[in-house]
Amino acid sequence: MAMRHGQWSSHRPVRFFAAVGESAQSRVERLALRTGLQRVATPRAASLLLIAGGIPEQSWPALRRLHDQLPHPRGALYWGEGPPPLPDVVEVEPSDTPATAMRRLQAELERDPRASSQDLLPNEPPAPWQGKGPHGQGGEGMMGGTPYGRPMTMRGDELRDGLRLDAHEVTVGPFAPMLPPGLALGLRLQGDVIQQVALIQPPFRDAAAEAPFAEALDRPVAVADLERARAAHHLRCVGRFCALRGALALAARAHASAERARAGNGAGLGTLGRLLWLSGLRPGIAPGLGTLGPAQQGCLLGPALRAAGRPDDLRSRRDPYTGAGFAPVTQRNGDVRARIDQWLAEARQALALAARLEHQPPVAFAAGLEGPAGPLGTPATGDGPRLDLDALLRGLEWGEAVSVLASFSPQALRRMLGEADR
Amino acid sequence: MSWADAIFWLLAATALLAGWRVFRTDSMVRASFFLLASFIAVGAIMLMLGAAYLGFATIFMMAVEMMVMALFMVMFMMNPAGLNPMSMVHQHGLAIVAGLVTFAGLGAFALSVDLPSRPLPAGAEVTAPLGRELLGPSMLVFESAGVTLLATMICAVVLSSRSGRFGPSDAGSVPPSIDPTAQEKS
Amino acid sequence: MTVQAILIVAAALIGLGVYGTLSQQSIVMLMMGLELIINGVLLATVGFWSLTAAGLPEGQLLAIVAMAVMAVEMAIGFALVVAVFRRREVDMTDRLGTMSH
Amino acid sequence: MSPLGALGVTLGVLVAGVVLVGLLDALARLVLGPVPLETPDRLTLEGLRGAVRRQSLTTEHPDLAAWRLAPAAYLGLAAAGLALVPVAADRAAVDVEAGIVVWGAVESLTVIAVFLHGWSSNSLLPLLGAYRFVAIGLSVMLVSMFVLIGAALPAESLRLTAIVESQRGLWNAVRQPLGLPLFLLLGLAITLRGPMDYADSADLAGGTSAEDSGAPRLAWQFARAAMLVAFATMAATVFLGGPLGPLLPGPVWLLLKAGFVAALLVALGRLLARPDASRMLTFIWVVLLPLSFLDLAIAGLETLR
Repeated sequence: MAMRHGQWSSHRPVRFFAAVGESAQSRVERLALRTGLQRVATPRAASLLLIAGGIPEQSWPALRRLHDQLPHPRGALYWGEGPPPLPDVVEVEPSDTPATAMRRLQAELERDPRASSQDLLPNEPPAPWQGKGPHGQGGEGMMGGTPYGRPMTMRGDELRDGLRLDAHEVTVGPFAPMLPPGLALGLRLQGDVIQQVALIQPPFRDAAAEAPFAEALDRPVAVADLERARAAHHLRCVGRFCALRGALALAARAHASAERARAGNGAGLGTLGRLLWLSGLRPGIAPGLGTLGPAQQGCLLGPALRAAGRPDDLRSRRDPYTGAGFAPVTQRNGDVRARIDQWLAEARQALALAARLEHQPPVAFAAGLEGPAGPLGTPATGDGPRLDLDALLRGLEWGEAVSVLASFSPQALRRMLGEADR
Repeated sequence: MSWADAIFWLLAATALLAGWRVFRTDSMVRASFFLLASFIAVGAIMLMLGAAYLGFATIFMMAVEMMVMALFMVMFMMNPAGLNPMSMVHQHGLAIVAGLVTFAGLGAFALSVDLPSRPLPAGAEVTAPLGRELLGPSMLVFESAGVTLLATMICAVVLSSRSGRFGPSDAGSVPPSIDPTAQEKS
Repeated sequence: MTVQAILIVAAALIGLGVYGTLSQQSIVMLMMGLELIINGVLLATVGFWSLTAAGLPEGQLLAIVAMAVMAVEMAIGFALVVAVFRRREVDMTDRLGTMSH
Repeated sequence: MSPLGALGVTLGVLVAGVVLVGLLDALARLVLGPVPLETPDRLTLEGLRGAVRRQSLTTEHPDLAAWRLAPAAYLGLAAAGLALVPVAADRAAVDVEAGIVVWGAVESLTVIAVFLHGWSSNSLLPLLGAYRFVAIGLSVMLVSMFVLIGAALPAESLRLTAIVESQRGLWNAVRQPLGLPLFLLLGLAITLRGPMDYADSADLAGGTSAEDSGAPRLAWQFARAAMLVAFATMAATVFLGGPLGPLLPGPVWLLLKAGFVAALLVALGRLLARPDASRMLTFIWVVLLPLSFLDLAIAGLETLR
């Protein structure tokens, strides 16, 4: 009986919200894809909070607020190196899969709801909701100010139509599931049109995405492995983008292609390209969306740079590649559409290169090489102009802005925002 | 009192109560949807009176209108959710008296005039005759209403769009002060 | 459900509408008062049609015209609010001292 | 049918339909592949058990009455829509003279229910979802109105049983080829699915339902599936001849056709990508609305012939 109960509970659906920290994004995605645990988009739908990867200390307050957003009974797990950022969490080794621990914790919570993780912050508004004006309003006048500890709306210029309507100020991130992990933005919005963007925190470092490439800076590695990792990275980015735009079948296909690409199998990439059109994904994005102004072009990196028509790729100057007849692929417009096309084209090219360079002896690239998000190990990295998010996103609707941010890989976005890790 | 009467008075009370709450709530979105509730109750009374098409058309049309109304409320009001309580009325006493006088006058009319009693025959078809009337003897009235609506659409676009014949319509406009007591000088 | 009862309810709706129209400062709220008046008119029309006119089709036609009036009132009203707001950033009647541009 | 009987039948069919929708969703996930982050919840029996036991959190100063009322209104509208559908050629739970106008009212009130759901939680992402949905929902509703009037023309009646009867010779889907595809878009919109899901989408972390938890969350997801049941049966009635068909009894035909429509919507919802809201709005007004006029013209000419 106990055994049967155990079996049954192993099929129990576990809904978890992932607070994705450093170098953990693809790890979390693979966990959700392989184990059938359900990763949900809002903490309110989750019973477990999975803190994956290291969380820098400046994001701990946000993590605490996030923790309290889960409904009781709830539990929290920490799946990363170093001391856990929250008290009272179940710790899982980074090399292990947390699936078993998550199922066990879920079963325990169902057996005894009192084991639920307690609130970390007091549940009260930042200031008491009491009126002080003649009609009980919070401020002196009827708008503006921060009457209850929350900024009230204030009129601001509308960019598109000239009507001066109420604008509200909000902070989004660093654990918002539609933004790159770690990115936190201070936004001023009118309706869903973005009036102003302030960068609060750039995306977290994603060393895992570049790990094989960083390794090649120090010691010889097989070039075919590098190219397969590149293809998988790009396809995963395409998959994330498709999922954000609701094309779930396409996203599933892209993620499956990424898994296959790790084994060097490039089947179905042509179909994926055609489906981008047929599903309405490409036609549904306005042409020219996410193009950088002339002053900003200099901060583009890697695939995004080549999508804007510049054939800059360190591989065209590195030995085994030149021998294999490598020439960078480029797109013309440098908009969101072009960046998606570029990822797909580079993934296909990388798999072709991997097949051609399969028997090449391992090579080290001490002078730097082209990573999936731009050049690695060259002195120039990180010295270029910084990306101005306000110029990039101002005037866009929410959905468009999210798409523009998702058209860069998180690591590329981090570097373009001026964070040099290496 | 029959069941029909009870339901009628219930709906009437809903219509009036919701109509009164429209002007008594701080939340502008609630105000719009209280008005919608009033319309839905009146639509239901119309259904009880046998107007199958008109009753549902009222509900249908008013749902769309009130949705738009709510959006405009959120757009233009400084405090649409009513989280910051306030009062925005003027000539309040006069308005109350005017409302009561209107009600008393019309009510006195309803009670004093001897109206004929020729009820709708039971089981009579009402929708098809309405259609025949609209596109038959009263075609001119119906088409006039249609043309009026078309003119309305054009007017609304002209009035509300930014670009006029002589450039942006808001060119040179001056934002007023936020201080509610300051008078407009333009 | 006599015609008198219907007319009294309609009169009450119209009275409420008159109160709202006269008392509200905001133009959009004022329009809600107007809508309430037309609501009462609609109810009275359908009451007359059903209980004193033996289902004469013209009665329903009149109700349709009242609905069209309501739609016109809404559309033009909102357009005016947008136009005034664009020009002067005002959505309250008291601050509209002049009709000139 | 007695009022109580009609209510019972409608609710029974609704619950059975929601179970079927849950299965269809699971099947679609199996066939079309899983994704690492799925926005709408999976409707499972287990999920039901869990949701009832989970706490329902609120936000700071929500419009609580509206927040709790919105799922009930959404579900009630789905039930009202379903009650209109003729289960046999001459019988519906509620057979009213202007049935197609009642469905129109259901559509427009659905837009309000979704808006209220997003508005009332006093939170950014739900509010954005509510705004976007109103813009798209009202526009696509306009398209569906013209399409439905076109479907009523050959029947010369607004009564749904008459519309079914008028398809005895030829289905409206064949007679007016533009009708069903345009109507399906409305279905995607009011059931918050796929390319028309501007309310509860992934780029808003669940949009209007982002702040829901516990039982109210489950109620919203249940109502969303129920609306798919109502829409699928309505589409089958208006365009695919409803219960008409050889050999099998009427209700079985209705079930098969509605099942087909529901499966089509579930698949389309996963296959198609959501365009940007402003682009979609332009598309609806510039392309789809004229197409619906064309559909109406075709229906009119066909009826005059």
